[in-house]
Amino acid sequence: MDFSNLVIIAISSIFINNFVLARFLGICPFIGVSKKLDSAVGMGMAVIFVMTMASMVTYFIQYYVLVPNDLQYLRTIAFILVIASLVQFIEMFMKKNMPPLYSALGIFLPLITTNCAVLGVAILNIDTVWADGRSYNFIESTWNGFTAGIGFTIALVLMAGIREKLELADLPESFKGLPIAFVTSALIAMAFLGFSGMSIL
Amino acid sequence: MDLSQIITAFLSVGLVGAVLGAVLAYASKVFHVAVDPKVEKIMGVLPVGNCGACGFPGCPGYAEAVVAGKADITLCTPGGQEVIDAMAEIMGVSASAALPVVAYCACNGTKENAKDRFEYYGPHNCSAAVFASGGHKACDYGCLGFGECVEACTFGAMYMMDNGLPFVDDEKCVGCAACVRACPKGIMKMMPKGSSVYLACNSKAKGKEVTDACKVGCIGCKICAIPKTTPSGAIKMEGDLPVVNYEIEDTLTGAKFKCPKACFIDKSDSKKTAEEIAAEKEAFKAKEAKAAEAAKKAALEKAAAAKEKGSVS
Amino acid sequence: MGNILKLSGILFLVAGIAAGTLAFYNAFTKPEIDKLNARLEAEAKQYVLEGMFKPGEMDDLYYEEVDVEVNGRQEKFWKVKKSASHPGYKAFVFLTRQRGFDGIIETMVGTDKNLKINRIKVINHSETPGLGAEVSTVRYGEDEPYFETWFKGKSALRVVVEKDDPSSEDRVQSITGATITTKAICDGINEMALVIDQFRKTTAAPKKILVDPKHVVEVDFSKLREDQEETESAEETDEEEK
Amino acid sequence: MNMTQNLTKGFFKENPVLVLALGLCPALAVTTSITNGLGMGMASTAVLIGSSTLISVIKRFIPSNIRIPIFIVIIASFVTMIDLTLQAFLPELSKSLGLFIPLIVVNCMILGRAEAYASKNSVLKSVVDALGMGIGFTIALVLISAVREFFGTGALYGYPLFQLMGIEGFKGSIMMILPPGGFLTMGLILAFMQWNKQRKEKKKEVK
Repeated sequence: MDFSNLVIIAISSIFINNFVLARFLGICPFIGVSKKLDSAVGMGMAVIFVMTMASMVTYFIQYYVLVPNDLQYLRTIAFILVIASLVQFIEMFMKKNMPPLYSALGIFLPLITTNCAVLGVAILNIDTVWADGRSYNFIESTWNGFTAGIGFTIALVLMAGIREKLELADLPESFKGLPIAFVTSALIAMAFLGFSGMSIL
Repeated sequence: MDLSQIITAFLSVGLVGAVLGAVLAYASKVFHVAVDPKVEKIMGVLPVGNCGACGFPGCPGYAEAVVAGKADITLCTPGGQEVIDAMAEIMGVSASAALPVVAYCACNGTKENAKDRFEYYGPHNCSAAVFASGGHKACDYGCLGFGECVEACTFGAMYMMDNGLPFVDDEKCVGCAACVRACPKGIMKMMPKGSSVYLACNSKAKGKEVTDACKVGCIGCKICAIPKTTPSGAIKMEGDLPVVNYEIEDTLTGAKFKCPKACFIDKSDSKKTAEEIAAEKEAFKAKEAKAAEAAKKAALEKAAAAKEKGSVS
Repeated sequence: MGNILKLSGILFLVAGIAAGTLAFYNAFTKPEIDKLNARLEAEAKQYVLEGMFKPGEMDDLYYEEVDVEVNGRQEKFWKVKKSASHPGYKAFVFLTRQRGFDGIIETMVGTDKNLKINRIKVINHSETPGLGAEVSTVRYGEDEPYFETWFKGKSALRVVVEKDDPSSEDRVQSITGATITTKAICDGINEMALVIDQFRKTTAAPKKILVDPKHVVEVDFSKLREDQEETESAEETDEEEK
Repeated sequence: MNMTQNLTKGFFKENPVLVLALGLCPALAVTTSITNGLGMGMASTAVLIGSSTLISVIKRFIPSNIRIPIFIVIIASFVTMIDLTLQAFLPELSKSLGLFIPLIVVNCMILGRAEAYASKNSVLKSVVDALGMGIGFTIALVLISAVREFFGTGALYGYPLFQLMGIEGFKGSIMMILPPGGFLTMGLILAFMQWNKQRKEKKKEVK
């Protein structure tokens, strides 16, 4: 296990290939749940949690169910099934056993099933390869899920902070609401584009 | 065509599905928690795509918010009119059961009453003004008068008065509390529709500060909260500000007339003439004096009785 | 209990039927995909060799496959002859796989016997549209991607990004904003060219070839020893022919 | 509501991307050229029609408490079929859409329509609705990609308009092809839609 690989994954998925701002994954919640800072933080935490769990579970599905049976083409259907069930299970488990955590994060969980960032990270874990042609191993997959979730949260929280202030700005009528949110994301994305020059891979 | 391949695919993904189904079904029993049936009903009519278009985290979040009265029923864009109608039906049955309430403004800081600490030239809305070190009013708790609450009202029950305060039309107010959520200072509050007297100050500041900023601010003298003024106990002090519990029925006449800063406002006053109000005040004073005399008498008698008792023993 | 069985039974059936249908569908498309990939590879090989053989010879070319292990990966290259029976080979074709900015870039490269690049073709990549993806963008009115033409006539062994070595004769410009992509393609070509070069020159192949301190290429030639001598002689005959 | 209205409501009035703000990820990610936008739109339309039809046919046999997993499985199957078909017959498009083909599964437009419409209406109605929504989605994608391609590369559908007219120099700004361009285009188009809507409302008020 090479520690530097983990650092590379972290920097890559948080900054260089930020899920929202560079890969366009998870735009719906990014626009939908970024109206208030506290819901943005809650959503972000829930996404980190689910992405980490989903990376772990789909790793097993891929390498212990699909690959041995030569069924890689079924991964979309298998992954989405697993992710949907996982989210529902976590939700029920939290509701019963951890009510405080549930009231903080639980309501965000169902929204995550249709968050393409989660399915996206599961597929990218399989598709991404190192320079020597090796795919991510279990630890790297899990770590990638975790850091991609952090990248998502950073983008979401940045956006929510700006949008809370934007509510009060004197905008042209036609830009109020969604349009200005997109224009703002364009500016944030432009800033994140600066990271793409980093050559660490 | 290789049949064995199809069978492998059928079995492996089928088994994954079966295991997940079993786990979920089992979990739903083990981790069962009772939910408000109304939330479940709304979940039933919502298109559970969990798209987040309503601004809430997923359909369950929205359903809960609707049931809790924190959200409009019109926010589900993918569902369209059908869903709105269905939700209106579910919510309509339940909404009428609640006690009718109306909004009121817990501040009497009109342009004459309350001082400004600086001139504000920013965007004309309350939330923006709050960012300029809490607003231009000298009182940190006072109404800024840009009418964000009025904008939030979708029923036309509010308008801004010339004195810089919002007015709530009790007849039109449906008690949706949209204005309560809109006010960045937390001045808008809800009270029962029938009640007439309310506390029109929200200042938690010390007496000196309040007098410097506003002519009609609560100085925290506690007169309204003592049992002698309000025997029902509907007013309690919380720090330097009294809190009125509107659920306890009380006319609050004591507080209204005894408050040295006249922080309690009677809605019915606006319909009376000045003479009537003065007469009412006189009547209260007379009653008060009578009661005081009676109390004095009683105290004297008591003292006398005690003395007598003492001499005997 | 009954409820649990019912639910999992339904999900079993639904997921199973869906998977079975897909397997059925896959049985039709899989051969198509394989055929297509084989065709694309064959086309790419012909494309990168264009101009090196007479047009009439193109269809009869014989590709002799050589498998090597490079840095732990299984790679292969082809020695190209005019026909299966022809004694000498005239060109090399190889496929490089290198990690670009985002994912693996596969480039087909055709060189002459001295590893001078004839043509390259980027056949697979997932680079950013507008930046790295320019490697396979064909400008309007042109026949081939402008990026690929930059490599014509450069030495596969020494081809380098202009920024790294501005004085080199074998430099190529980097695509604006996509230096990482350009560099990855150059590195990939260098690496395979080095392997082929060793294969070409030495009979007793070294275990390791040092390109630069960060870039170690390990080649396992042990299986090829016998093969080697044949090619040496074949090369000579080819020279004589000329 | 008659059939024609049912079909055309998805084009503009209830356009899934531009009005309802659904399916934003593919709408921003793959719209770097008209070819891609069109391909993605058609692929999604095919999945939408397929899943809507199937769901409305079997709606009576689906137990309501596990309907979501079943819908997802059905949608995922259609997506996989489209994926395999594209790989076999349109490899170029398949490569440039890449990751976003499997991600059609989580396009909330598709699950949303399945839930809100197909599971409650007749087969014919569902197909018409799916077709309308799909076409609306495609229109939106083509519109966004046209703007981005034109300002990003100076070309439309691969044809450099200015160069063809003999005007040299306008090569576009690469920024429009990159992620920020996607957000910006979307924001400006939405602003235009909002402006148009407000203008119409004002006209109505005057009348």
